[in-house]
Amino acid sequence: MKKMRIVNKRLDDDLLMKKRREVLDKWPTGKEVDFEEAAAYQKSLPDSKVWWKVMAKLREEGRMSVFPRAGTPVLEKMIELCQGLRESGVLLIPVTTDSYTRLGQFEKVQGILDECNKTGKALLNGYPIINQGVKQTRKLVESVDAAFSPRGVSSEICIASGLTTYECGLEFITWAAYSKKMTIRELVEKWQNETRVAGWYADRGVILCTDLHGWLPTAPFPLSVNIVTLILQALTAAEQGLKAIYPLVHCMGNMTQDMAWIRLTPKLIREYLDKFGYKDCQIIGCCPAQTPLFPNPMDMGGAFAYLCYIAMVGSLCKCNATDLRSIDEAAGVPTKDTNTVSYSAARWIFNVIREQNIDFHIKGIEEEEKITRMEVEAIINRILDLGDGDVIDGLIKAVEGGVMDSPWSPNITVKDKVLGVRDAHGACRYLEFGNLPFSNQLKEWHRGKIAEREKIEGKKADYHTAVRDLWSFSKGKIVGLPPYDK
Amino acid sequence: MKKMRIVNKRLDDDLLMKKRREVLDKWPTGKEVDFEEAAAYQKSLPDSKVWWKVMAKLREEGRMSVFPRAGTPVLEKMIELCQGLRESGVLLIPVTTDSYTRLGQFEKVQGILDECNKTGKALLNGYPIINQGVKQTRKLVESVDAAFSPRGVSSEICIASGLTTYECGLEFITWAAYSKKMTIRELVEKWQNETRVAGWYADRGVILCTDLHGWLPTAPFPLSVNIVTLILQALTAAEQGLKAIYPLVHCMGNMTQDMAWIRLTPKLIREYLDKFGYKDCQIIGCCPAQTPLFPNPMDMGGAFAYLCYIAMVGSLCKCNATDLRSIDEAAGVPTKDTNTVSYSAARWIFNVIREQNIDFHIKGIEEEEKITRMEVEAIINRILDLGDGDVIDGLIKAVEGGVMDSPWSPNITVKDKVLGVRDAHGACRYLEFGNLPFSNQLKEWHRGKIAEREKIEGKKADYHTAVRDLWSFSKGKIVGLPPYDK
Amino acid sequence: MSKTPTIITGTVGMDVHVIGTKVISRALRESGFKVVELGMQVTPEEFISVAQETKADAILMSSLYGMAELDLKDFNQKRLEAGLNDILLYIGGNLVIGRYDPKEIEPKFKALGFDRVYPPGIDAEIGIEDLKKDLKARGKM
Amino acid sequence: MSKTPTIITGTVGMDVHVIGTKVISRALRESGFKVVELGMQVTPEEFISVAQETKADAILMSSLYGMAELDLKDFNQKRLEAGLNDILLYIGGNLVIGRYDPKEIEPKFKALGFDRVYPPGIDAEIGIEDLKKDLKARGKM
Ligand code: B12
Ligand code: B12
Repeated sequence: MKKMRIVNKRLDDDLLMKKRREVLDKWPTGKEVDFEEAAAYQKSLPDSKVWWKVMAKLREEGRMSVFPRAGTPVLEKMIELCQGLRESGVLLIPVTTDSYTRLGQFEKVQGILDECNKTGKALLNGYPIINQGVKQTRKLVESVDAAFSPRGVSSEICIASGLTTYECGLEFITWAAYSKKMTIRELVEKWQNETRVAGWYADRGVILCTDLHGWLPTAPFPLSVNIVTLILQALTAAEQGLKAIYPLVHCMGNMTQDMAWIRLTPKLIREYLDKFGYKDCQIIGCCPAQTPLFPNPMDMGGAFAYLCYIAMVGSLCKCNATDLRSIDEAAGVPTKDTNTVSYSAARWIFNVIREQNIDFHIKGIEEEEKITRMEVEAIINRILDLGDGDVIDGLIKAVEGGVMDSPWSPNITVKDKVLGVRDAHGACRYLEFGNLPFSNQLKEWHRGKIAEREKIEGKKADYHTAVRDLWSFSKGKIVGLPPYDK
Repeated sequence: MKKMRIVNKRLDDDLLMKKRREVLDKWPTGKEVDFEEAAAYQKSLPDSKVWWKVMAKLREEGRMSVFPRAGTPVLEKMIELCQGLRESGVLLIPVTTDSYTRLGQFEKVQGILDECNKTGKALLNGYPIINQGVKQTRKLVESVDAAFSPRGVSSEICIASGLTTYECGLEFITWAAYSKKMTIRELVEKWQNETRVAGWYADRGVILCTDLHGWLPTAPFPLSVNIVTLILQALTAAEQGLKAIYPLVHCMGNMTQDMAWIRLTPKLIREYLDKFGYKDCQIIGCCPAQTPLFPNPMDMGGAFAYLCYIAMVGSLCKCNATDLRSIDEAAGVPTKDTNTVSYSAARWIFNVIREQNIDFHIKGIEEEEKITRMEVEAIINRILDLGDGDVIDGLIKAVEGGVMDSPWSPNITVKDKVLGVRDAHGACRYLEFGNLPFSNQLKEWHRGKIAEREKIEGKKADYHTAVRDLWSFSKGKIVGLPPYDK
Repeated sequence: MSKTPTIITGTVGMDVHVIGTKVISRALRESGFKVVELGMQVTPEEFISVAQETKADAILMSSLYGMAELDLKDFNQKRLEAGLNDILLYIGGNLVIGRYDPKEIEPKFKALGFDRVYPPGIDAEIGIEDLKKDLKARGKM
Repeated sequence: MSKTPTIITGTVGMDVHVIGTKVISRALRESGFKVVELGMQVTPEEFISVAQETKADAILMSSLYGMAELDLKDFNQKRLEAGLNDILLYIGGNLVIGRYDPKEIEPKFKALGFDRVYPPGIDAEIGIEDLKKDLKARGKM
């Protein structure tokens, strides 16, 4: 039996209203949400709490903020944590939710949350925003003069609480990194609804901003597939009425490549948005992210250096935000103190380097841009072919056929036929191409780069090379030279 | 009465031999030095302990080492400290001497050292290498597989102990930053002798390497005067027979300017060495140094960021060493642990960034180079004029007349009629020119740059601006924008 | 004479961090073990029932998201009830929330029935070496 | 009615760190004090004899190189012997070797005769404000 064709088309608003209540009815706190009141509350927020305005102001003024990760279950502790962040100069604050919340296990959360509240202990690995509900979470928003963003959950409880981003659009990360069995079709259906909710607010003058995360490359792997997903997220979100987005760019640690990706990604998204007629959807910034494995818990120096590297790349590329982890990233959920020291390091770099407004050029950046652009275009063209011009239909078929693929996915519906390794300078290259629709010329280019490394190491790159590369950052060695002493 | 003219000419060796013993006779440990045995011991050292060879190897292989600061009085503790450094990947280890040693107060040192040895406490702010003597210090050298460099003292005890750099040549830092009344004539006389000692070893095939420190700009101040002194140090050292040198480049925190200085300094030194016929004196590297005030003791994040900034600049400029302080720089003499964590941050950057061999270009770097070159040439030309072609005679007159000058000097014979401030992008500019022999065009250029900052701040730059700029780094604010919230 | 021991791998509870268990599974296979790779988000009950079905010799469980204790509350009792007295139990990853001293939490997980408890980010080989040793000691290899 | 108090500045012992004392000296002058600026490496004896000669009201001593205690061993006794019971004594900088808690070392320096002891890297203005307060309290301003 042929499955129904899902296409990139704005949802019907009547249908939307019914579904919205359904979602909220999953837990009692949903009752706290009154749609019109939520929109009014959002409109009453000062500019400093409105994500897209903060980012626009940062960009205009030529500065940047850390975009950290932070979430702890007890409200008072969460407020303290966020106030600490604000004191370290963070203007963009995440509300990282716990894993059970992300999976909708609110009943279970409630029991644990009650115990957390009783004992003051953080037994959940994030802030359970659904169970906390609107009234509680507004206290958080009102206690800290910054803009808030929910992480890992997409519910109108967040909007009604005054968080001013909305996780929506095709959240590939949810599907490819967090779920075991969800199919790409299920993802598309789930998220079209969510995006339309944000569109509904946009129609009422409340611009909720969305960061595009894309298909997370959890290991050293070229970004082209990820960038394709960012573009698709943008196109589908814009169709549902979203007005402000910005991409996260997953930096892998080769400076030339990272900078090429940071330059290219917003450019490509803009081109495609324009091409498909979504000229009023603005890209309000670009946010490099710290993606590879972090230095080992005991190597605090390395952790600081890695953090400063990304802060530096963001500063040189004149970004307005940087997605940074704390120095405790490899050890566990950070405390207020480790957050503070980590983000004050970043802030030093932002203030000192970003504000120098440096105009630089790296040799090789054009080639990296060109190659990535060719790869992205090859994949998107194939998607459009497969979908007869519709990106969503094409996307579903592309994923099912491995035309879009990424390694190490926990999701069993992902093909996982591709693999990446670093080259002699630490740049990420495709070792195995699976069904990625690349020309032979492109494939040869990658093979040539990997060959340089093989020459240095005196052995062929294979699966084991890819495994070792998981740690190249955490061990502070981006391939290249053998140890000095040897 | 006219003073005798001192010129740049190799000293007579007979005279040298007499003076050498005189110097050593100042303290009993001097008897441990046998000149020929010292040369033989030096020759017996493995390459990994020979400073110039380590630096040459690093340069050849495209990597770098931290050049830290470390000194503690008790030998066992000193060995431990240095072993810790080596474990953090440091190949170039300093033997920072204490302040009394630097001033020749060996009697006083002995009393305190005895107490240190008894109690295990570090009552001196460095390692008293003269009082420790050759036998003890050889234990240090032999316990750690790295090259050693004495800091703040120039004695053959260091050479006989197996330290493979020699502080010599016109050590402007000693005169301008450490002494209250020494005249430039006294400096020249003192150091010509010392340099000839290193030349004597070079004649016997023992190449002692010297790092050129120059007239330390203790505050944000353009480097041109400093670079002139580096050139003069090189010329006078080469005349006495020195064969290997490398400049420290004092980075002030504006990336464009720092990189321009790092590029220009060795180039200029080479040009002048060649011009004056010292073609066999090699420049074996270039070492950016962390010079401005460090972030406040409690701002550990800022300290890491500053350290990583310099490590990054060194890496991008493909240097082979970087002169780095620990994160405790503003707090006090660092412990083994703070050294380790600081230098493992630097090492991460060296390994990850330096080894990418990035070709980096900054817009504006040529202009910075051009301006600095013009300034340096203007000063040197005036020196040659004043000295009738002799750099030493000219130098003495230049200092006496304020043609060479630097602010905040403790030395009362320094004119101190100049002042530096940062411009709108944090680059260092001359606010007051004193008697620096610059053209009006050059002066206008500086004034123009400062005017941009004055416009942003809405007030004239003056002495108070210069004082505030002492802290621009330590407060993580390199001028430019007002705080975000304001 | 030599048998091929059967090893079960997977992340427990709601943990999605699958890369480590994938790496371990492949390394085990390359070391000659029979591996039943359950992937991510395996319930304690599933570990137990699969162990019964496959007569597994060991479970190498991973948990990185910090909530292992919550997930494993009744695990030990249930596996004993299921008669799995003899199976080797290892666990590794980031076992609690926040930075911790691995030595301090070891007793907790030993009390939950685990024979070996690993600190964050170790090499898969370390666990495999221990496994060989332990299996040999029990005459299962 | 208003007098112009005389203040002595300088770094003690063998300390070369002169920038701080230069900044303080100028700031004091700009606040209307009469300043006797001794610069760097001033012996305790010199501080005492200059204080006697100039009838100074306060000494603002700096020491950054960590060896202040060694330099100031006999200072208090000597200044009392010299009849300088009434002079205000402040000291600031990096007073001991290594990272330290300023609160812990304060008693030590108070015992050496100092009225106020400052932590590293403070603003000159803080000291000057204290000075005005203390001088006013003593009717000297
Ligand atoms: C990649 C990653 C993710 C990816 C995972 C992708 C995927 N599906 O696998 C994504 C983005 C999805 C993710 C999500 C989350 N993550 Co995460 N993640 C990481 C990260 C960066 C690397 C983990 C990894 O892949 N390591 C590489 C593999 C190869 O190593 P490994 O798993 O450690 O396994 C090796 C060894 O440990 C050992 N080993 C492992 N298990 C066992 C078992 C035995 C028996 C033996 C012998 C050995 C062994 O062998 C392996 C091979 O050498 C770490 C931080 C870090 N380390 O840098 C955080 C981290 C693990 N994540 C963390 C958190 C909190 C989360 C989230 C809860 C965040 C959130 N609130 O959304 C969610 C989890 C949701 C859920 N339900 O689980 C925390 C855990 C904190 C804690 N325990 O206190 C960490 C430490 C980051 C942090 N500091 O906050 N994460
Ligand atoms: C510049 C500098 C130097 C220059 C000094 C140039 C000069 N002649 O002035 C040079 C290179 C010569 C130098 C040499 C040495 N230095 Co130094 N130096 C520094 C540095 C980087 C900055 C000091 C400075 O100028 N600060 C700027 C001025 C404006 O601030 P300030 O002096 O703190 O003064 C302000 C306040 O503290 C306050 N204040 C100061 N005194 C007083 C007094 C009173 C009463 C009041 C109210 C206020 C007050 O007001 C001032 C204005 O706001 C510091 C580290 C840092 N902070 O980053 C190390 C540092 C001070 N040096 C240090 C050391 C060890 C040395 C050496 C011994 C190194 C060596 N072994 O060679 C030698 C000292 C030799 C000697 N005999 O003194 C250590 C001291 C360590 C300790 N106490 O444990 C430091 C902290 C660096 C370190 N971590 O190792 N140094």
